[in-house]
Amino acid sequence: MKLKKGGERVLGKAQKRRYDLPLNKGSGTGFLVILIALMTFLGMLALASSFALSAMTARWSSGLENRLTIEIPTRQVDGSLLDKKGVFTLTRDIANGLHGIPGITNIHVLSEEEIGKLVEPWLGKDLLQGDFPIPGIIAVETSDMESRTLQNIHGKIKTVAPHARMDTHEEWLNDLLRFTGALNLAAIILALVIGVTMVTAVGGAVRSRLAIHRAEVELLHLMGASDRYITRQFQRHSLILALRGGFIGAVFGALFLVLIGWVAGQMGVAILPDFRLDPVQMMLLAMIPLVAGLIATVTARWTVTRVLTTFP
Amino acid sequence: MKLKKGGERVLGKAQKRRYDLPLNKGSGTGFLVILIALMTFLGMLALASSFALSAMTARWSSGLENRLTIEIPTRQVDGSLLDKKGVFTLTRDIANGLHGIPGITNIHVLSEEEIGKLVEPWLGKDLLQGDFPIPGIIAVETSDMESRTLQNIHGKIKTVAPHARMDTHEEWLNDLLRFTGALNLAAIILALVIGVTMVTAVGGAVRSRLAIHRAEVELLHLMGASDRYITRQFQRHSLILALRGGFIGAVFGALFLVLIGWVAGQMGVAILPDFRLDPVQMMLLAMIPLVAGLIATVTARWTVTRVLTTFP
Amino acid sequence: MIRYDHVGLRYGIGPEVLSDVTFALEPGSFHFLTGPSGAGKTSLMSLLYLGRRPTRGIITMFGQAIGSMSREQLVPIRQRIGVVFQDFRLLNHLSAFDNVALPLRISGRPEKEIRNNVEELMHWVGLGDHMNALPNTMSGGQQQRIAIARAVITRPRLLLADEPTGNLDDEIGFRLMHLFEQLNRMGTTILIATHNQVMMDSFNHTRLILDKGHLRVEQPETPVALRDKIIGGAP
Amino acid sequence: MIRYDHVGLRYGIGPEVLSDVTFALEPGSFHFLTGPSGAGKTSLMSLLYLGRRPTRGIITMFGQAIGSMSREQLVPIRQRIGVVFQDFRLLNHLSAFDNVALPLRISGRPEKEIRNNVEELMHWVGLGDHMNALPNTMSGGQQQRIAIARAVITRPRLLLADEPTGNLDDEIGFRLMHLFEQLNRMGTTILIATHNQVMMDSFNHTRLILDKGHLRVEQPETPVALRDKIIGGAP
Ligand SMILES: Nc1ncnc2c1ncn2[C@@H]1O[C@H](COP(=O)(O)OP(=O)(O)OP(=O)(O)O)[C@@H](O)[C@H]1O
Ligand SMILES: Nc1ncnc2c1ncn2[C@@H]1O[C@H](COP(=O)(O)OP(=O)(O)OP(=O)(O)O)[C@@H](O)[C@H]1O
Ligand SMILES: [Mg+2]
Ligand SMILES: [Mg+2]
Repeated sequence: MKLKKGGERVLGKAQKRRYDLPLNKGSGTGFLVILIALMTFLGMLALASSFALSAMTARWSSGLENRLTIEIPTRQVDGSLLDKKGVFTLTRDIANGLHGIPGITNIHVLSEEEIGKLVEPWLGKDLLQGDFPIPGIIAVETSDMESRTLQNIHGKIKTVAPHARMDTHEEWLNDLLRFTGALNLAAIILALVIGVTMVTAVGGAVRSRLAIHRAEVELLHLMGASDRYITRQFQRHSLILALRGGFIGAVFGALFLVLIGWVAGQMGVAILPDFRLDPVQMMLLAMIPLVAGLIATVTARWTVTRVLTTFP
Repeated sequence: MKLKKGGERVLGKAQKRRYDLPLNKGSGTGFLVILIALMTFLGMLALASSFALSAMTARWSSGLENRLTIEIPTRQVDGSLLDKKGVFTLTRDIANGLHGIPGITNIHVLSEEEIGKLVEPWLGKDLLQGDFPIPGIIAVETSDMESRTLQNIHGKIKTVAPHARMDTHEEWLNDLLRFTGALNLAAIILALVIGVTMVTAVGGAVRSRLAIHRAEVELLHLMGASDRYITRQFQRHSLILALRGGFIGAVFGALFLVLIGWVAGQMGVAILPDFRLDPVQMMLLAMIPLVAGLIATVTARWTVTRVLTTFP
Repeated sequence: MIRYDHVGLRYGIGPEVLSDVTFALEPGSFHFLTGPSGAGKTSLMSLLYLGRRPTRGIITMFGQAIGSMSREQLVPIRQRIGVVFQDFRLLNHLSAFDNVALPLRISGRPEKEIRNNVEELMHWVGLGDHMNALPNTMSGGQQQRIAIARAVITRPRLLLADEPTGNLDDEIGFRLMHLFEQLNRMGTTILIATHNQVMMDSFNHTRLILDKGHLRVEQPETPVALRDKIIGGAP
Repeated sequence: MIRYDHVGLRYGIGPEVLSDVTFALEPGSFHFLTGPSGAGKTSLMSLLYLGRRPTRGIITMFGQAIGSMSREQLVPIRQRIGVVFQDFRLLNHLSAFDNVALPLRISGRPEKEIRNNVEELMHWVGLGDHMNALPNTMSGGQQQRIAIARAVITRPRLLLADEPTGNLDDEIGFRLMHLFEQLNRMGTTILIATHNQVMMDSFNHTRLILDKGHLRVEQPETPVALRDKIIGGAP
């Protein structure tokens, strides 16, 4: 019987049967799709930005975190100037002294060329080719930034060269972390707003559909349709709309992200050098429409169930 | 008669009369308000960002545009080193030579302290306290960046000190302008998206209201109501909703902007030092809800008029 | 006043629901329209109240051929017609009072005149104490009476009523028929579609009989006296 | 089967629309419910089809007191009741066929059985060639017949019909009354609200008469023979 010509009609009927309520008719649905698409789009951008942000934070702070710099100026505490050799010796002594301290993972004494590169943009590369002394710089990496380690280092420096300075980049790092923290907070707020908007939108849409079709819902109810029977229709309808909107939003979002990457590449402006979404992040992004679908389903179910309890 | 007790009822009637169609009933309206609020909110943020962006661009480029730097290295073309005095004399000579060139509006020879400040973050402030020479730097402002002016300057420099260098910041400036240009484009695209979304939303809402109340609209039509009579109701309704949504969005947008400013201030992170919206910009921002209202009214009118022509 | 010449109507690509309908309603006349269910009575009504345009034929209303008229030109003609729809078509968000007042408001009458007229008429149809009720809190018969009140409130020059007494008991039904007769005496042309044989037998008016889209005219079969015989002295 | 004990109903803070209504419908009985417009017939019906709960009194249906039952518990009871609403309440987006099939689908019958039953019944009410029409493209009488078909398709144990022949001519009206009688003979308890005196006179059933919210029971006034006298030999 299934293979008879009637099979098609039965299928047609079965499909119709899903909507005893005219949910799929009328122009009220376009909206919800657009709205959910919009929210998904925003959600994707927000999530991608927050990924990029954390990549940026990691990159920046990995350049600073657990790192400190020791500078040995040419002018000593008593006001006398060290010569080139004096600076070199003192620097080497400090570096050697640091070797015994626990928690230090790497010690690098910057060569004259390296220091020259650092100042080149400001003073031109000719500055350091003369005979005069320049300060010594030691870059130190540690396994942590606990105060004991720092104190050990500081103590060692002071015994060898009381006028040397230690810079932990703390201030700059704190500023950076505070800033990215704020941006992350903004992303979270945005995500919340998006979620709330979706719930409001779906809830409102379901509620308005229920209001519009109250007579029909009441009729089904009077004919002996159970709450589940009625709820299911709204649920499925909302799910479909949300998935559709989510899909559209996701496609646009993905296109937009690719476009941004391309434009940035074209401009040669390295907004985020070498930033690429990894597969896990891509999966998370791709899940946004599914989350939208879930939110829609749950909201629809909850709203309808609540309204149905007002029925006799 | 106006002052009779009946006056109130007449007013009540008059108010009801505005809505022969149940536009103000039902839960379909909440949405549109939220959506328009959202769009207004986004619109305000986008516009404010674009104001901030142009302020930033102006500030940055005003630090670079029409400015150039002349650097006099210590090592001369023949490989010999100038002493402190030699650099000073040469720098002063070049500065004096520039005075006669048309198009130059300001010449400033950086003092040793100023140069020291420039390099301090990299080399420590002790570097320049010795006796050894440092390069000379002259900051020049011009009324334009035409090639004739630049060539004149370049020519003058070369006659006095063939090894001196001229830096017009052009590359950096171009990068910056390209970047802000892209951001501005993004803001324009966002504004377009917002506008289109609003039109879609209002158009869709009106269309769905028309679909829902088609029977009622048809009835009014059959009773001899003119198109204007019917259109007016939708128009007024949409205008009110849009203004409501726009107002809500604007309030939240303003709060958000103030909040951002406050948070930035608290964090001490000078995202945009000294950026303040001027009154004109505030007025433009405040006009966004009005634009929303206008868009809503026009869209409603157009949609209803189009649908009405399908009536007999 | 109304003249139909070989008028035909089909819905979409369906068969002709009305074919070759030709008749005239003189000013101040009173007709019944009858025929079996699905014969096309409501369809003919919808042509008469300009809710639809015919697929063929010529219609003249109030001396004007309406075939070539624009939508805006039809507005004043529509305002001269009162209609009682078979399914009432009340506005559910407006009170009974506002429903009845609607046609007056559309034609822009002053609020005071509206109030007096509407209140009087609502008392007349027995709904004086239901002024502020919403239609869907009223009984079927009450709704039908509001629909009738709304149709006659403007003293239209043409009154079309589709099964106006289907939900009413005989007493109120006859009361409303007398309202129609009274309007008719004041000059309103009246056409009432009905299945109610008793009603038709009781009032001595020409009948338009529709059957499968064809119209024929029939003079009343029974004398007025028949009414009393059957009803036993109703009003 | 149905028993009402001192049942009262008021809408909101309004007056009692039904007061002290006491009656019983025996299984397989056939009653008319009549009374003037606004008497409370539709309200009583709405209590019977569980569309509303009474403000006082005890209602027993199918042997169960429904006062204390939850919404879910009412579902199977509702499925045993067929209702013809005064205003039809068809689903405008579903075809005539799907409207009639709806109660069967709600109770989860197989699609093949649905098709056969619905098609047969639709032919019976004279709408065999309107299966796929949408309700709002049908005449008032056709819609009423769909509403009736939908109410009887499940062979309910209780059939409630509110003015089921208001939009029908006498021929089809009687045809449908015979359908009701046939159902009744197969065991369905039937209650029909109507203003149609001729109809009530033609069928010999007990009448429940509502007036201003009070109910009284009256045995048929006229013998069956009266039908033929008035209608002149209808089916
Ligand atoms: N909008 C429509 N689209 C398509 N067909 C329609 C439409 N309206 C009516 N019909 C069809 O036209 C025919 C006549 O319908 P109409 O409503 O005019 O009958 P009627 O004489 O008023 O019947 P009743 O006495 O039952 O009200 C019917 O067969 C109906 O199905
Ligand atoms: N939902 C409601 N809310 C408030 N009042 C109502 C509601 N439904 C009905 N009424 C009132 O209850 C009374 C009885 O109405 P009901 O519909 O039961 O009368 P009916 O006997 O069916 O009349 P008809 O023969 O005209 O259909 C009426 O006065 C009506 O105004
Ligand atoms: Mg009809
Ligand atoms: Mg009723």
